[in-house]
Amino acid sequence: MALLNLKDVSVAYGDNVVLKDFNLNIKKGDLVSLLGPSGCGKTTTLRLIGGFIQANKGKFIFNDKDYTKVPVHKREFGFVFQSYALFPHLSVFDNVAFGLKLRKTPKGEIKKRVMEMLDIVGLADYSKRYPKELSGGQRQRVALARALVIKPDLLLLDEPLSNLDAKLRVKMRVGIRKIQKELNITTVYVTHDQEECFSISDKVAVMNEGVIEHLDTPQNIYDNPKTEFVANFVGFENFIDLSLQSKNEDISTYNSKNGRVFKVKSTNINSNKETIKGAIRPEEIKIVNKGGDNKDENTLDGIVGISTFLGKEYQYMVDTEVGKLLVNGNTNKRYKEGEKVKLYLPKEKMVLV
Amino acid sequence: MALLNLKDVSVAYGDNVVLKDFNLNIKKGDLVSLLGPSGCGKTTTLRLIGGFIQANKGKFIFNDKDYTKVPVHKREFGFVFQSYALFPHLSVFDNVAFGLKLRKTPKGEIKKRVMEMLDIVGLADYSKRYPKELSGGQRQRVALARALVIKPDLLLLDEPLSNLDAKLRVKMRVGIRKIQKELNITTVYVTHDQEECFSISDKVAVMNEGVIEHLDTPQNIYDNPKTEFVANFVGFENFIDLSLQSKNEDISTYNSKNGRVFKVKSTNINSNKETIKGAIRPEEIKIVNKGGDNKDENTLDGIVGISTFLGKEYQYMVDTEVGKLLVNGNTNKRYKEGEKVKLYLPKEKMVLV
Amino acid sequence: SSNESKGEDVDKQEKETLIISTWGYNEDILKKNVFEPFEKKHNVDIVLEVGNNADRLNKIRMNKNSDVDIIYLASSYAIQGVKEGLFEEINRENIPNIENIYEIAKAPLGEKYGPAYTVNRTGIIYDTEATKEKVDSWSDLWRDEFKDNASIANITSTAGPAMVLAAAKKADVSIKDDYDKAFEELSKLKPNIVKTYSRSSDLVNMFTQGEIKIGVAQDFAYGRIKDALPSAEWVNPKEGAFANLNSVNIVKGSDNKELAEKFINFLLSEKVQKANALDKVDSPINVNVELTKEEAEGLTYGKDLINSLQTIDYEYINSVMSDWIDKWNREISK
Amino acid sequence: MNTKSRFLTIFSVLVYTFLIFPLVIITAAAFGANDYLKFPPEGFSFKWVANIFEVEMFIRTFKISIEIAVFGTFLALLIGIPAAYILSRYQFKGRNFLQGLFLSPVLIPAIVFGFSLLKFLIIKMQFPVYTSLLIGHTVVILPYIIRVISSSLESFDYSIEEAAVSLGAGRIKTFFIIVLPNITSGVIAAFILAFINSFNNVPISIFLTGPGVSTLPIQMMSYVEYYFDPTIAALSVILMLMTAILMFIIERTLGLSFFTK
Amino acid sequence: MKNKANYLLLLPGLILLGLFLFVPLFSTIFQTIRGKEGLTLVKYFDFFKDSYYISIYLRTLKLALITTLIAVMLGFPTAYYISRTNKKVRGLYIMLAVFPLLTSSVVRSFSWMVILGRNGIVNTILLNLNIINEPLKLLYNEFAIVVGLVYLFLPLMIMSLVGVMENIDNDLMEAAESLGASRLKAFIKVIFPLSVPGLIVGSVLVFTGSLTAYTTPQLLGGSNAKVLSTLVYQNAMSLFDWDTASVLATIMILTTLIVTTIINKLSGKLSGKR
Ligand SMILES: Nc1ncnc2c1ncn2[C@@H]1O[C@H](COP(=O)(O)OP(=O)(O)OP(=O)(O)O)[C@@H](O)[C@H]1O
Ligand SMILES: Nc1ncnc2c1ncn2[C@@H]1O[C@H](COP(=O)(O)OP(=O)(O)OP(=O)(O)O)[C@@H](O)[C@H]1O
Ligand SMILES: [Mg+2]
Ligand SMILES: [Mg+2]
Repeated sequence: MALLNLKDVSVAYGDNVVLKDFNLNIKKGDLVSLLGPSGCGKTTTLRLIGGFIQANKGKFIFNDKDYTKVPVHKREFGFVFQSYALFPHLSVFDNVAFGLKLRKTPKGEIKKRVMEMLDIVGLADYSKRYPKELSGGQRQRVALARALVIKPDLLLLDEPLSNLDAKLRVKMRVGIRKIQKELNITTVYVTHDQEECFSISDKVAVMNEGVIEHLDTPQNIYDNPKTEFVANFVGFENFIDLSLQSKNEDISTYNSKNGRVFKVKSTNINSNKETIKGAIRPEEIKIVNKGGDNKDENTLDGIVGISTFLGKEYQYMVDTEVGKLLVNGNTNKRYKEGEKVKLYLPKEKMVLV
Repeated sequence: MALLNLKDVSVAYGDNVVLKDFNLNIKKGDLVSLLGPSGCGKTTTLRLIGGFIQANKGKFIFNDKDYTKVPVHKREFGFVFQSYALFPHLSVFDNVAFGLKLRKTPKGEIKKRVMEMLDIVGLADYSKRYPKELSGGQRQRVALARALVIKPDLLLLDEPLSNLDAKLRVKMRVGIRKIQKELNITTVYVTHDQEECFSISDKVAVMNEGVIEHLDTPQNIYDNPKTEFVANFVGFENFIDLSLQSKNEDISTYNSKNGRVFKVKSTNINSNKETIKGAIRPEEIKIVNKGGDNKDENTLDGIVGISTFLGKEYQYMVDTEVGKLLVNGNTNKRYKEGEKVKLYLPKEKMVLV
Repeated sequence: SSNESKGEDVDKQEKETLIISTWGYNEDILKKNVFEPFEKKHNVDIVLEVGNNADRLNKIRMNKNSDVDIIYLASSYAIQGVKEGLFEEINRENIPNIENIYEIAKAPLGEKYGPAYTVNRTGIIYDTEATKEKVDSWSDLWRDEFKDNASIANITSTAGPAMVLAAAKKADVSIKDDYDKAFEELSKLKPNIVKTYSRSSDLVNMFTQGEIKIGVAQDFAYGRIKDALPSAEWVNPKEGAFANLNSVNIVKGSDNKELAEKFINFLLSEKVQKANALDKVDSPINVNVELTKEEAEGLTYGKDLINSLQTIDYEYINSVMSDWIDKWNREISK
Repeated sequence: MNTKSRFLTIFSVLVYTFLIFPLVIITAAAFGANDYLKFPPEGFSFKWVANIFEVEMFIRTFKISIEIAVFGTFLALLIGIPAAYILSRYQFKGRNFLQGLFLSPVLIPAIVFGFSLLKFLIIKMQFPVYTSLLIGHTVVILPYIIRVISSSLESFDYSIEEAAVSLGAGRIKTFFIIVLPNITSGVIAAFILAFINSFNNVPISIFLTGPGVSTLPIQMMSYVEYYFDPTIAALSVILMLMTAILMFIIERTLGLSFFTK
Repeated sequence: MKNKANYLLLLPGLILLGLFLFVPLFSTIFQTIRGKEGLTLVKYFDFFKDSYYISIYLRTLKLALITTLIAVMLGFPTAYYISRTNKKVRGLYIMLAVFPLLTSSVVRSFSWMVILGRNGIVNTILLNLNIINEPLKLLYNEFAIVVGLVYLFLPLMIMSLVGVMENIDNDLMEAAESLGASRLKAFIKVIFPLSVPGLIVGSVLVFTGSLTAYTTPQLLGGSNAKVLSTLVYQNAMSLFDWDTASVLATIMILTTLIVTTIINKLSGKLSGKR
């Protein structure tokens, strides 16, 4: 049974409807991420669950009780705000100790738990500072510690790591995940960082304009997104119009407009339309060779355009017969602008939406 | 000649010295990123350049003029704050138009330029809203538009995209880069996102506790970091203690403590110490085969520990003779905990620090 | 009277309380000379209500149950009180000391009401050094030499109406026949007037700060002005200074009437009058009080002086006061 | 600090000179030998200060003034803070009207208000004088409390409040431990304004005083009606001194986190 | 409002005002419109027909407005200065600003006489510096009243503004400056609109205070500087004519109502819509 259950919820700011007949179920102990473009309603969803805004209609069930009208402070949820919302008049220690003090935790234990938590977020030396005297990332970590230390029934995290550098972010997310697992705290997590999202979540919900388009395990979302929006959002940068040729249980065959043949794994077909889009990530396209046989399946010819260095790889804009495609290539060899290349699009890596 | 020049600058908040004898030179038209862990002084550096805080000592030369004492509003610098700092009493339009109005730009042109800029950040429909009525990411984009629209002499961006999702972030950074190039605006960019940092910058400065440890092109920083700190920071997760065996112009030979032989490209040697650390990224280590010949150069034996799904790849913690190493493997095959593997560390990919 | 005031204990049942409404000045001296001896003598508690004439009169006017037993007032206000029937009639037989006071003080409000317990003068004070010629008449106020250098009391203050009377003298008209003339005369005085004051302390201030060279004042202000400005002189104008009589009355509804009469009698007694005179709080009105020249300095003392004073017909003045104030406002002090 | 320009500093110094200089004159007079205000004074003397303690009414009315000001301000805070909070925290119909309503006591010339209260409370309702005085003062100072506090609440970031509530603090608790400490200066400003207004009030007190119940300003007024020696100046100096000491003690013993506890 | 119970928090205040302000006051004001037969506004017409009253009315209004304006101009930068100092010093500054309020209004006015008088400090200095040959007449005119009133009410303005300004984030000022606004411009365009709530409170307090002030105009004004409250006092305290006093008071109330509405509207414009 679901621990948390949002049923046909609608939320509007004035006339501006943000969530419309929104549904979400979360199992006890799960960490569900909300992923979606800026302004799609992630924060709104969290605020709704947290009780800071009221739904116009619909219900919120938590732990089999109707929580729709339960006041915020009775909810025992931990919340990390996108804007931190630290108490400016309290020191870092007191900010974190705030929730514990309210729970009448003994002094000694407060001290112990707060310092433990500050240690986890790497701010043990900063306990006497005031929020104003901290850097952006430090503030964010205080906000995180403040929410975690009370071991809430439900943890609501709104981009809790957005202002941290890569290494620290990894460290923090590992920390969050560990605590979350240990205490079995059900968690709703909003992030815009996909790697973070995929590595930390039990389930990912991809939102678009106030609606969840795809709720699934990270692996499934990553490999096999159900809609074009989701595919695009999780990094399938390249879309090729295809029309069905023949469908098989294992492998199906499609044609591109210019007559190229594409074989695709049938489990990757997520739509029954006749003309469909084949989606593939830049890093899954292989640059095979200059020129070569035009008739090969799952290949395209193209000319290299501008390129960007991404650290691990180069990313090329390749002009092909079916339009511009983004292709990543490793750093062993850098292709020059104008070079002719052949691209190979592996059939397991193409998703049809 | 450098356009911007910080000379032996020191900054302290009370007793807490944040920047110490800090030096930075930036060429006209360059985009330089500041990269570094939370609290290392990135924001402080920007605020110093922006003129919001005064250095205790040192000089700031801009365009051959001493800018140390020039008041903020005479600097003609654009600034995006980590905390947005939008004007709560002004609409989105008026927030963006603020700087133009001060410059007595004609009304018609203000309208044109503001709307153009809002279009670029994808908020053209939001021009009448007030900051309170925007989502986190939307606010951040307004802050960005506000700074860009005045076409400043110098652009100072403090994590301007931290609250945006991956796709939007790419779009925005391409937009920033385009405007920056077109108008040839020298830019200092603070970000914690390495991909973003490497893709957008002409130069990257890696900071550690108020000091720049390495200032170089993204490629060089990425491939050949000069110090252990930088290496670690840009993703060289694995460090192996090595001692010099023989040095050659092309290839040098090192020994690990347990007697394994490692050949390394001599251009990758960044320290002259006898005992040195060999650094390598998880994704550069190849999992060759289970078991195999122990005597191979640049190899290690290990046992697979816990693994994490990262989207593109799995990451394994492998227990080897020289300690635990992080190794990425592709998703074609997933290794199980306890499996024996042989790791290959390519000589071009190892850096000695 | 019952006592609901806070801070005053009513623990001893038999001890009565007398509530006296008075000005709030010289309280320490009055306490020593008047209140405490009386409290002792008659075993009562005296509770004071303080404030200026208008405030206190207004309060007993509006609040018929105000508990106040005795009220001190300047003549003009006392007369209003009489007219509105706010006072008890007194039994003069219970106040034998009335026989020992000067004629003008015996019954300024008529036989039925309270006597005056002190008198003071309204005259002129001027700075002899800054003035070319001696000042000895009300008309001297109009001299050109005092342009922008004179101050007179506001019409609404105690010494105010006297100025209209003085103007009538200057214009040589009888006030009751034609006060318009008096006001015409007054408006000729206007160029000289820096301001009209309503607190005597204000007047003292103007003298000491050099704002004025001449002013119309009540005699009790003179001492202080002289201290600060030794060249200041008091003038009893030859037309006569004006008398102001402060009277005491029993407030209607007082249930301590007898005690109140005893108090009035006590207040008029030679001993109390002398003590107050020596402390320079009130000029003595008891004919038996004898003072040396030094002791009399600054007081309205002596048969001759008191008999030379012009009395003011407040009953008449009160009947035209509202018109006077209006005229005054429009012509003198805009 | 670079947030303050030189112009601003000079300007503020000038304004403070304007505010403080007359007080210097008053202080000088209070300890001067002259029996009128003179600057610079001639000689030095404690006689005016001593004089205050000769006049018993000063002491007695001072106590009453303090009582009324403390109780009145306390009452007004009790009534005003919740109202201010609602008025600035929530948007609802009639909010502007209510805001105007709560401000109305300062719009009314105090003398008329005092007179009306005398007629209504003391004469008609037969309230004791002391109670009436307290009520009158509470009413006139209420606007100071409400307006000053709600204007500082208006620039308060309510997400902080939400954070506290999410950590388990009830609304009321949140108000006391989070909202209040962050508007401390507003509250202090309101308190000071209200207290001083009550303490200094003349026009209302005039009507609402009675036998044995009078306030210090009324007493002072009566005093200056006839006297012009620097006793009142000395009294003012003493009042300032006491305020300074009081604030100093609060600052030292309770610190600025006074309201947090 | 979501929660009806919230309204309860307004109730004590409403009851207090209703019972002890509106009931007594309306019964007083009601007297002014009760004629022999039915209700009449004749007393008000009388006031406005008389050019003498009108001139006093206009003078009173003028003095109050000028005072408010000056208090804003002096109070605003000062309050900003105070609000940007650190918390410890801020207390001291606020305390200093409050001190003038602790002195009796009479003494306060007297000290201004010492400053502005013919032999006063200002004239002495100016004479000694040979800037003037003859003492200026600084006292007993409208100028002196304005000085006295500004002095009296400036602390109120400062206090109201500090309360609001200290909650304005410094980032905003910096953002404005980085966009090219000078300190002054940034102040006008950002701090000012955001301080409007405090400004309204301050202005209303100062305006109503100066409109109804009695002692200061009486002591510092000359014979040609009568104001409305003098008339109220004369009528009430000397003539015991409470009807006329109430008429005047009602006119003052209406005036403050109108002016505060205008202040509200104006500042609403200044601050931009919320
Ligand atoms: N007002 C202040 N008073 C005292 N210390 C401060 C203040 N502001 C910043 N610091 C400290 O100075 C150091 C550098 O801060 P800065 O804001 O420059 O960091 P940063 O590199 O921008 O970090 P982040 O990535 O977390 O934003 C931090 O350790 C911080 O705690
Ligand atoms: N108070 C408000 N009034 C009106 N509209 C609002 C308000 N708050 C948010 N919105 C709008 O509601 C939509 C959803 O906002 P929300 O904050 O939930 O977005 P989000 O998914 O968290 O975005 P981000 O990733 O940028 O933080 C946005 O388009 C935003 O403009
Ligand atoms: Mg959000
Ligand atoms: Mg920062």
